[in-house]
Amino acid sequence: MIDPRISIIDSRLKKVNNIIAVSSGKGGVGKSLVASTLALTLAKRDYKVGLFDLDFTSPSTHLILGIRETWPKEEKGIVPPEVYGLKYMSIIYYSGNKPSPLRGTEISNALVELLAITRWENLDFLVIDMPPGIGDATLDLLRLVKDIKFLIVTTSSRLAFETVKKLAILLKKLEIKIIGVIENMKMDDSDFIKDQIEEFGLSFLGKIPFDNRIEKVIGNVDMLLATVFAKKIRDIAPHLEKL
Amino acid sequence: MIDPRISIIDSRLKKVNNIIAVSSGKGGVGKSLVASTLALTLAKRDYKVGLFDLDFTSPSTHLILGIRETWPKEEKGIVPPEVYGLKYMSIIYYSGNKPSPLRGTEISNALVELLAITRWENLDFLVIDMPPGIGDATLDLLRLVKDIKFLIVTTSSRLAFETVKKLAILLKKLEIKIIGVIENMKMDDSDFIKDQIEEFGLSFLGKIPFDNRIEKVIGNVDMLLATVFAKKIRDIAPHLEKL
Amino acid sequence: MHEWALAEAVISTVSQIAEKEGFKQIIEVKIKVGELQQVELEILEYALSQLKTEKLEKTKFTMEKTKAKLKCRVCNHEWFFNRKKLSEKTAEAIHFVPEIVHTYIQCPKCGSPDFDIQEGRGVWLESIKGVK
Amino acid sequence: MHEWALAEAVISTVSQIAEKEGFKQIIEVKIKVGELQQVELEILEYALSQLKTEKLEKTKFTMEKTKAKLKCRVCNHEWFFNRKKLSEKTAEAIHFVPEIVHTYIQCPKCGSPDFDIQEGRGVWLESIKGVK
Ligand SMILES: Nc1ncnc2c1ncn2[C@@H]1O[C@H](COP(=O)(O)OP(=O)(O)O)[C@@H](O)[C@H]1O
Ligand SMILES: Nc1ncnc2c1ncn2[C@@H]1O[C@H](COP(=O)(O)OP(=O)(O)O)[C@@H](O)[C@H]1O
Ligand SMILES: [Mg+2]
Ligand SMILES: [Mg+2]
Ligand SMILES: [Mg+2]
Ligand SMILES: [Mg+2]
Ligand code: NI
Ligand code: NI
Ligand SMILES: [Zn+2]
Ligand SMILES: [Zn+2]
Repeated sequence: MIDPRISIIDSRLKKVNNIIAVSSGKGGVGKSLVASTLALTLAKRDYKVGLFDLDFTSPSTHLILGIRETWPKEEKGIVPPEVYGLKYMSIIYYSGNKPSPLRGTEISNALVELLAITRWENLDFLVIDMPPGIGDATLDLLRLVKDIKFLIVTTSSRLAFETVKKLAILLKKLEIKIIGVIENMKMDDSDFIKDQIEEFGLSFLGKIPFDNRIEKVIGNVDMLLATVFAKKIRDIAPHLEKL
Repeated sequence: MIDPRISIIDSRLKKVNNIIAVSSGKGGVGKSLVASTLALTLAKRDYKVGLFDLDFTSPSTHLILGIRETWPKEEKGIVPPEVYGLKYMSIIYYSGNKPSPLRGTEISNALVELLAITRWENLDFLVIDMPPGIGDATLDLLRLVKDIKFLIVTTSSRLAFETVKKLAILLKKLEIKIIGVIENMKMDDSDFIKDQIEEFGLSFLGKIPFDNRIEKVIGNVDMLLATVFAKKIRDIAPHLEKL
Repeated sequence: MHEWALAEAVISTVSQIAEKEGFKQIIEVKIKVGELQQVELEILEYALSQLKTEKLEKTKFTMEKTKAKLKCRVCNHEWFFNRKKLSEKTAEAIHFVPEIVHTYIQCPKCGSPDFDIQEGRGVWLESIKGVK
Repeated sequence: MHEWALAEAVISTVSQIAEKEGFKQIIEVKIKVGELQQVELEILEYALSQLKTEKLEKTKFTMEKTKAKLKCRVCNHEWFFNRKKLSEKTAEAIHFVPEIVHTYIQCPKCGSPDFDIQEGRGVWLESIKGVK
């Protein structure tokens, strides 16, 4: 028995110029906040941007954007609705707020399904918010999506950085493009992570300070875009425009 | 073909009095730090304690404890070495610092293998450090480990709490014991999470303040046990002693 | 009508195989359609007929529905998916992403959401016959 | 010698099945041992002989090694696991947790660590014969 979905994925993404997986290995480093803010920032600069939440068991981007009551159109496939200038796709359209206890094979299968039936059409950027860990979602993107590029997020903590190093080693070995590394939730001014990243041959894209007011802007896009966090993302965005 | 490993797991855990999965759904909330500190704290009180790192693709507890150059003994199975008074088991004995890109089925298989061959023997507490998400590791523990109890960690952020709620809903539905919820990295004094947890019918075990000096004690057990973080865990420990 | 997208996947796969095998014409394509996804056979058929390429002009598409068999990983209980028990919205969610069934359905015997979709998920190509 | 632990698992499973099927004596147990895990058959055999319960007194344990077949999920290349190419330490890690092979081995054709262990992992019970 042959799974027909695999062969169509390529053509579904043909008109997407840059596919960017915001990834880390580690959880809670700010991947979802970076992915959301980056997608919004690029959209504000008049790029056509999609945001795809691939953290199926703990999706967050819909909370960050404050999305409600939108639903994809069904038109020769699934057409992601436009929210705040983004084509937005998430499993929450289907799971709602309910738990989705999915094993890896199921995550893989759902991911293949969504890649096969979602019509992104023309996009300059498709930003993908990745789950933590190096598991099915990451391996499937590497397997199925040509020219995927990784944007890596870490914090200053060794606990995050050791995991990020593992992800970077893996991607380098597979000759996958790593756009660079963002150091998020920074509390001091040390260059420790920056130096290590550069020694490792990767681009260091910038430091984003820890900002304890961020929680108040979760769910409000305008307020989010007015934070220091968003300003730092705007400083980083040109690295992506050059791709 | 029958997998013989499943049937032995029960007897491997027979002499373990309490099996506690430190879990969250969300990554980066402090599961590993809570699990490690809790295990150390219980060991200091003369309980026999094991710590099992189940975050196979991004293990952290060996970094927190500063473990090096220990190795399990092979004796009719695998006997976890004792470190800082804990029987300690982690995949890093086998993967070292190298990336372990594992899909869910592989995580599940490795988990079953380790449960089948590890000889924990007599323990008052086996603390399990869980990976983020509700995936193979969580579902396998629910499937294979009788009387498993969950200790849930959240932060004050909606992004964490919404995920934690999903985990709690799932566990409640399955009538799995939830010891309670810890609110970690607290920045203010609000009772918002506490109130919601209690409304939901769960025990709120305590607030642990955000402490930006924690990074300096990663890898040093004595210093870790001298932090406010550890003091708060000591305040919480009696909830476990009563189990 | 996201059946169209699935039909495109079928046509694309069949074309690839025809290419690889050196088929000039495809005679027959057997498709299995799992009940879990509740794909409408008529729509799928219509889409296939619209999407036909040259090599597929005379192809006979046969379609067979497979019941969706679920098996609990905790208690090994086996049962069949029953769409009628579900609300319209839930059925539709499963129609798009069949794995979402784990959000809405539990093992009728032990209550676990940890079950395997053993058969009857999605669209599969069973066999392809062609002439060289 | 963690083969002992695996032998215990075999004995425990066989005993459970004997109980369920109402066997008084187990005549034969066929075991497949995957090469990936590099289990030593002699040690496994010795452990089984030591662990025998009453019902297992006369049981013939037959053991067969299966080659470890790996298949790349990216390029579909298939190949066999070759222990000789590995260091002592790596082989030992795979001996304990076979999945760790993904840390140390990549597809020889495309370099991916994303491959499937199709056959030859761990210890399996193929069949059990008994008398009631
Ligand atoms: N620069 C920052 N300052 C303060 N809090 C932050 C910052 N970046 C992220 N956070 C918070 O940290 C938590 C984890 O962020 P999130 O984007 O969900 O991470 P991930 O997707 O990696 O799990 C969230 O509560 C988020 O609001
Ligand atoms: N109370 C706290 N104050 C400050 N930092 C903390 C606190 N608890 C955890 N951390 C830090 O937060 C990060 C995530 O903690 P970790 O235990 O790895 O979380 P998880 O296991 O949930 O991913 C680590 O860098 C850790 O040192
Ligand atoms: Mg492209
Ligand atoms: Mg996230
Ligand atoms: Mg017990
Ligand atoms: Mg952790
Ligand atoms: Ni449809
Ligand atoms: Ni051994
Ligand atoms: Zn069941
Ligand atoms: Zn390959």
